[in-house]
Amino acid sequence: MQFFIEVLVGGLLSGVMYALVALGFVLIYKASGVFNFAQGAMVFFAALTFVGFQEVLPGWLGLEADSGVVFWLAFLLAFIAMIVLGIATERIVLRPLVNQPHITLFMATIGLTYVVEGIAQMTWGANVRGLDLGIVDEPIAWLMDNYEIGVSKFDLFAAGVAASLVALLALLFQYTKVGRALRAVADDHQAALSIGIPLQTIWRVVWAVAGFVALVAGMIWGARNGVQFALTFTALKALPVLILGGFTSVPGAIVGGLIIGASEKLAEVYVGPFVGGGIEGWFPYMLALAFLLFRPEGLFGEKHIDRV
Amino acid sequence: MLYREAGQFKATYAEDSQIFPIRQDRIGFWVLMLVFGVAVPLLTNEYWLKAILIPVLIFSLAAIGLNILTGYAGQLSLGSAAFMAVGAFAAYNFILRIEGMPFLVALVLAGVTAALVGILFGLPSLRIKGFYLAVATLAAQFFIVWALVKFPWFSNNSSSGVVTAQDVTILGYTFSTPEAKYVLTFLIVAFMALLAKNMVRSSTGRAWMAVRDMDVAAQVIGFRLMRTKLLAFAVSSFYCGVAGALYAYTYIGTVEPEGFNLDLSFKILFMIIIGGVGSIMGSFLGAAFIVLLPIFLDNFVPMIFGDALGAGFVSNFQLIVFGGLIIFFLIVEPHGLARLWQIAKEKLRLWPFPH
Amino acid sequence: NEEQFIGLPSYRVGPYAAGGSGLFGGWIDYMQLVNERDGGVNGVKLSWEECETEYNNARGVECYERLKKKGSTGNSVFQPVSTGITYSVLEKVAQDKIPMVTIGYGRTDAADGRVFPWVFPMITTYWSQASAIVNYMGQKEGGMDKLKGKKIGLLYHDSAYGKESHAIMDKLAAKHGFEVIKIAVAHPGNEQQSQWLQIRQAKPDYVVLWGWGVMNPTAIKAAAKTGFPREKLIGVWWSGAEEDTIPAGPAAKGFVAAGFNVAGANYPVIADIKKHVYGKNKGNMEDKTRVGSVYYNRGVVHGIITVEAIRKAQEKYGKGKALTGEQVRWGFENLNLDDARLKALGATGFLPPLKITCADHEGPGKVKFQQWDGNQWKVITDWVDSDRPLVRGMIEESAAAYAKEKGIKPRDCSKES
Amino acid sequence: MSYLSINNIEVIYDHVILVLKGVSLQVPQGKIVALLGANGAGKSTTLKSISNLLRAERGDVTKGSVEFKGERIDQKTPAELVKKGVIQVMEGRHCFGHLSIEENLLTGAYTRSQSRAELRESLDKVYAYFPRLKTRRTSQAGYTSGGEQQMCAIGRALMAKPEMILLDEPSMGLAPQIVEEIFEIVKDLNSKENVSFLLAEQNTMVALRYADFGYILENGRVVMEGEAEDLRTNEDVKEFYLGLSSEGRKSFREVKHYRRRKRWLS
Amino acid sequence: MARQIGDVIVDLQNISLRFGGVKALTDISFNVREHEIRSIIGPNGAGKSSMLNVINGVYHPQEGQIFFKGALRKKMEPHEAAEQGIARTFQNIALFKGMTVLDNIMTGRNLKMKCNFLQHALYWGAAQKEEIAHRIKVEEVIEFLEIQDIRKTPVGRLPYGLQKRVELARALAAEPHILLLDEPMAGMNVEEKQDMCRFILDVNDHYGTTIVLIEHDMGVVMDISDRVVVLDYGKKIGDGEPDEVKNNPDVIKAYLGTTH
Ligand SMILES: Nc1ncnc2c1ncn2[C@@H]1O[C@H](COP(=O)(O)OP(=O)(O)OP(=O)(O)O)[C@@H](O)[C@H]1O
Ligand SMILES: Nc1ncnc2c1ncn2[C@@H]1O[C@H](COP(=O)(O)OP(=O)(O)OP(=O)(O)O)[C@@H](O)[C@H]1O
Ligand SMILES: [Mg+2]
Ligand SMILES: [Mg+2]
Repeated sequence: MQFFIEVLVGGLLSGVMYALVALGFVLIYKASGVFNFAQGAMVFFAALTFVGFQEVLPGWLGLEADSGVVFWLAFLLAFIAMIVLGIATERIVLRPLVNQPHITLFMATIGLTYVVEGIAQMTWGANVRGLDLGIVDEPIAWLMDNYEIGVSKFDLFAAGVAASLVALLALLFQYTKVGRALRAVADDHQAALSIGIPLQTIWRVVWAVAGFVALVAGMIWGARNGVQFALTFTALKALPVLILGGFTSVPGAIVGGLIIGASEKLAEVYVGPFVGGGIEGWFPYMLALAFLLFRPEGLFGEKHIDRV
Repeated sequence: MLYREAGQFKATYAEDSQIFPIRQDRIGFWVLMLVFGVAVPLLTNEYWLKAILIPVLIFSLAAIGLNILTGYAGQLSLGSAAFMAVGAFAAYNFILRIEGMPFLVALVLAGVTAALVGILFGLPSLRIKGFYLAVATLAAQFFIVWALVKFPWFSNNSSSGVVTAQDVTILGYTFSTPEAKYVLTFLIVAFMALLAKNMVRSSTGRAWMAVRDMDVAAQVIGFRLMRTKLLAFAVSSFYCGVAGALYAYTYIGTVEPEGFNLDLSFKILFMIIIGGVGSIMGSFLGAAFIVLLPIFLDNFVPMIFGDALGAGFVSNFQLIVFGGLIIFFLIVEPHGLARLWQIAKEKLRLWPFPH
Repeated sequence: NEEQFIGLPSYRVGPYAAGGSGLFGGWIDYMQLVNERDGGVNGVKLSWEECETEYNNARGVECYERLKKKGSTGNSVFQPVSTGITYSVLEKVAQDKIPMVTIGYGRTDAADGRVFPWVFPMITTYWSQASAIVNYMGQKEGGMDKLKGKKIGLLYHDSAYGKESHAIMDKLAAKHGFEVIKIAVAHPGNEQQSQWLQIRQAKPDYVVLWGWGVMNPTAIKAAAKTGFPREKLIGVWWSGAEEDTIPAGPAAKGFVAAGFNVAGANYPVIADIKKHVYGKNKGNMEDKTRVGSVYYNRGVVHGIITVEAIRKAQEKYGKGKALTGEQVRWGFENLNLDDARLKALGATGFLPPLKITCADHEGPGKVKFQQWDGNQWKVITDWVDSDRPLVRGMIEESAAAYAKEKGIKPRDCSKES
Repeated sequence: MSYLSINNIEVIYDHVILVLKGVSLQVPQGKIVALLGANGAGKSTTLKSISNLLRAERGDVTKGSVEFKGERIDQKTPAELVKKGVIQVMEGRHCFGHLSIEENLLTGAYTRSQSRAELRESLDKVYAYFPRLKTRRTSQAGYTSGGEQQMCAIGRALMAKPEMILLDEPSMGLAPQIVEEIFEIVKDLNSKENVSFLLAEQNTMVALRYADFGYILENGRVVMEGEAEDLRTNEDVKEFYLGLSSEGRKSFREVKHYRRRKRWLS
Repeated sequence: MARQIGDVIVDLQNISLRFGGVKALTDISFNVREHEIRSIIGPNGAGKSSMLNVINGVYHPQEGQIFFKGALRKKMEPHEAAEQGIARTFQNIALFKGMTVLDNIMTGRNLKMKCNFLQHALYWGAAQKEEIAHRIKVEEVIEFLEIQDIRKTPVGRLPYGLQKRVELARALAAEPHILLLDEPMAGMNVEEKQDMCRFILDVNDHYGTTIVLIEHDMGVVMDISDRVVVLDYGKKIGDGEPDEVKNNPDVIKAYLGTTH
């Protein structure tokens, strides 16, 4: 039993980590109806930029490497970098592709993936780095002692961050006119233009926010298993979460994350052994697929309207 | 003034519905066939055959497969590489386990196997649409590769999971030289491309496009969504399957599940987007572009930078240019190279009097 | 002044870049050293060209084809640094008469030189490594017999590469009477919650980490999280570099890994590189602090072996001449780096002494074990031997099967000179 | 100096399809101008080239200029134009399917920074114009009927408090009395709030009744222009656009199988 | 030649259709006779299109029965309706944007084409024969609707009005028994409406096709239809010959308003 609980809790917490990445996708999808494949690369780029600055700043400013100033300055600079990236993307990629079929934009984001990965590794090199947020990744003592259940402090922290981000963004989308405008844009670029919604500004904002989310996700994942190219793979973990929760739903991301996380871990532990394990790669997708058969737009996604 | 169909009247509907209604195109086409079918193998060297032409042909075939599904039937799929894998391993096992299995038969069976798997993973498409489906197809991508790695039977218990393709022998003749392999590939691909073209220009193709453009209307007109979509999945997978088998037998010579990973799926997707969604010719153009671009950059970029910059820089720079060019192409012509070619022709037709 | 061309397929982008940049850096730096310090091999300058493979078979084949005719005598040796590419060109190299050297990867049974004259899976194969790791555990326990009844976890990358470990581990388990608990980690392996919970339940005495890339630091951290002693977590050589421990932070302290080369800059050969190559700032590394890291030194090993084979071949085919691939092949097959030679190279203890023969293309099959002390790798054993008879037996069996399938008639080595 | 003026513009779609071949027209301040013409004449294109929505369709203004209040606007973004008060109601009901009717209307007010009260007020105004919308306010626009969507699109534009509206086929798919209402609304806004209109309309009969001035477009050229009533009395217009012949409106049953050619197109 | 108005071919009884809260249709009964031109009019949102959607199986009413050629019809899917010879056009044009006019119209004949995809792949022989045979039929329709010169243009590029015409052509290509037209003349000027009317009338008496027509132009409706049914808020408020309807006070109040 205790083992089951442990697996479950562990799963739920990893689920939140996935949700963190999925959020970025949701944002951009809501705002442009585009599935931004570059999100994974952005996570990598953001984290790498952050640690990169952490490395160079002390040299430049003659500060202690582990001083808070360096940390926050690096954070700020990384965020700025993400904003720049967002603006550049809007200007160079999105603006010329307004009103194009979604698949075209989707492909463009894959192209963007290569560019971002390239730039990241070109500027900061291919070295693998560690990232320390100062939260130790070890089980909470008394849970361990009293119930033999290992729940990592770090994972709890991550969960907290994710939850608050979700809350924040959910509010943004539901209750501001910008939020409404975003959904309008996603529905029909041209019509949105025609009533004077400034697509360009909107997109810049969204990409900047998505960049911020990527940065947070990147830092947490990076702190977990190092800042390296593999951060881009976090996207693959986020996708099933995304379709299960629904591309267009911020809360969906978190709920989807929890479901995927929990069930994938349970499956790996209780089903895996019978098929030789290693099923985490595809199981979430199959699960999400099963869900979709009943709810083609995910749990909270907007229904696809086709009418004659 | 060369490119004018002026004075070419089509007396019959048969003439009108030819693949190349315009004479110049027809001639051009046959010239191309001759060049690539005869001249190329005679003139080019091993490097070009092995490293460029054969892969271009094979990827074109895969691209056609994906184009049928995504370009014509409108079902975005990110799992094409997996179906290539199915084809490759199927062919390997058919030849391995069935005494005296003729290569071409094995090829067809490989395609059929892929088609069946394709249908299986196509079923969700009846309910799931758009990007949801796209992501769902990743299930196929990961599951199939996992299964091929997981069950040693597929790779005949090879300790490393990599298996070596058997010799290609047709009617006693063994295709061992690059030239022979190239010609074989060329003939197969050309033939299948022709079949594909025929399908998409007849009512099968119209059914696919109808479903793509507006499935409700398609139903109202009397198309059966289920049948149409699944057929698209089957045919598409068949093509990918055969491409996979060729990939193993006339190109790389070995089969390895990880070889057919997500990256490959994306490459094929690129090919059809760059080449032209919903265009058979586009599939070829796209494949050529995507295969040649990195090689070109590989030779070209160091030339401009020399060794001045670190090797890492050069490689990453290539990556950036690759991505950048893809974006660039999408912007200048969302409908791909095939469309550019069309526009060029339209302009040419009007030339020298615009409009 | 002749030039010896070496085609150098490399990967410097994507997930492989981290290791690649180190490995190829070291390799190129060493060849640079030979050119700068000795003016080449007996006056024959080494020249090379990199070709980005992205670790992708298709790109690899393209590189092979592109490079093979380069240089005055064509490409003299092909080292794909990727098992997949190795297989893809396995038959081509024989046709083109270019030796293929695969150090620490590739086709294991190619160690049987009678069946694979053109392929050299040198120093140590995966199977030898596995057996050496078990031997190491034996040492720790104080005798192989002590392994009886022990539980050994095998946490492997769920891919062809990872599964290469199964057959040999099963054989060893049978022989020494321990139990293997195989636990797969799906690529990329940035999530190992469930695996480590399983491990915690099974309570194995040792865990072999047969991982790659991000899977390694993740595993190490997870080990820490579940309180599994790091010094009982034993990595293979693709899990035992700074790239694997640094991201894991403090958690990695005590982690042990096998390697056919060691880390560290305090070897004469590295010192020379610093002096003659970086001194003239002709170094290949963008980040010089990584000179002397595990991957870098592995690259240097690639360099040493390549150069020494050429040197050897020149003894037979004429000093100061640029050689063909076929001639260089002879060099590899008769390569003999004894202690004296290693000393001369300033690489004593840097890699195991090795002797290649017509029949045995592997050589020593030894590894050293290093431990991460929190900042760097510390060598904790001498060269640990593997169970030669057992491994060799498996190799020959598998090679014979291949020969049969392909209708190859194994060479009679007594006739080779 | 006229209020909105288009000077000899040429529009090309997709780099090859020439659609407008030098169209010029003026809209005086506070006037209603009708843009008439057969299908494919280029009405919508003309409007889009004013509101700069062409680019989204890979169309381009290759010659000529568009001026609003004496200032060139052909490089302004649609958003800027809306802020300036020029807004287009696109042909074929482009509503935001996933948003409710009310949300659709609210997005219309995006460019206006209004207080909640003001918003409510303009909302109520629209609802007053289109009671039907009020009853369906909460349902997703995608599921409303064609006409409801048409009203929604128009209402949405009104929310932006524009001073120059480009109406593309407002009457399309609307029930007769709604059509009347729409034009009443147009007249209303025009007279009360001095909003100017350029409306592309097929329902010539009604259009000419409400418009002050009219242009007739054929194959991307202006073939006729004049005061509304002049046009109304023009023989050809009568026959081809009003369906009236000398003996009054002839029944659709009696339409002949051959037709006389328009005399301005030889 | 004079058309014989036959007996009832489609008979809807007490149809009710709801979408969540919205009552699109409430307890509506009406019928369509063979060969007649039957119009449905009513204010926006009255339920006209929904009615068509019920007839050809896009919507499934919660209550009521549909008799087709005298037999009670089970819940059927759109393609089944098509197989029974019901074709239609749509209010918001539903052409296949990516295809040329010709291909769009050819799709109309899909039910009559028998070759399977393998034959299509091989093309020469059966498939080609069939293709051409049907092409000839299609060309007749093209001729008839006078759209020869846009045969090869992608429909996306056509102006609204022509798209409507192509849609009609697609429906006609199926040689339907019953033709459902949802506002075929919206967005057309009088001249074009006249053409459209001519087509409809010709179809109706040459091929004797039964026609159900939704249209907001009273001139057209009153001139060409045999019987008119009037809906309002999903209820039937009038039914009969044009003249009756025209003078029905409810109808005038609810819909016609001041006629012009
Ligand atoms: N996106 C486009 N690409 C190519 N051609 C186009 C495009 N949009 C319109 N056209 C062409 O431009 C011409 C004018 O179209 P437009 O829609 O302006 O006509 P219109 O007068 O509005 O017709 P309607 O009254 O039917 O709306 C048409 O012949 C059409 O074929
Ligand atoms: N799929 C649907 N989901 C929800 N509501 C619907 C749906 N289809 C129609 N409705 C509602 O049913 C009512 C009737 O719609 P319908 O399209 O039949 O009206 P209509 O008579 O065609 O009006 P118009 O003349 O404007 O086209 C409308 O209020 C519409 O909002
Ligand atoms: Mg128009
Ligand atoms: Mg309707």
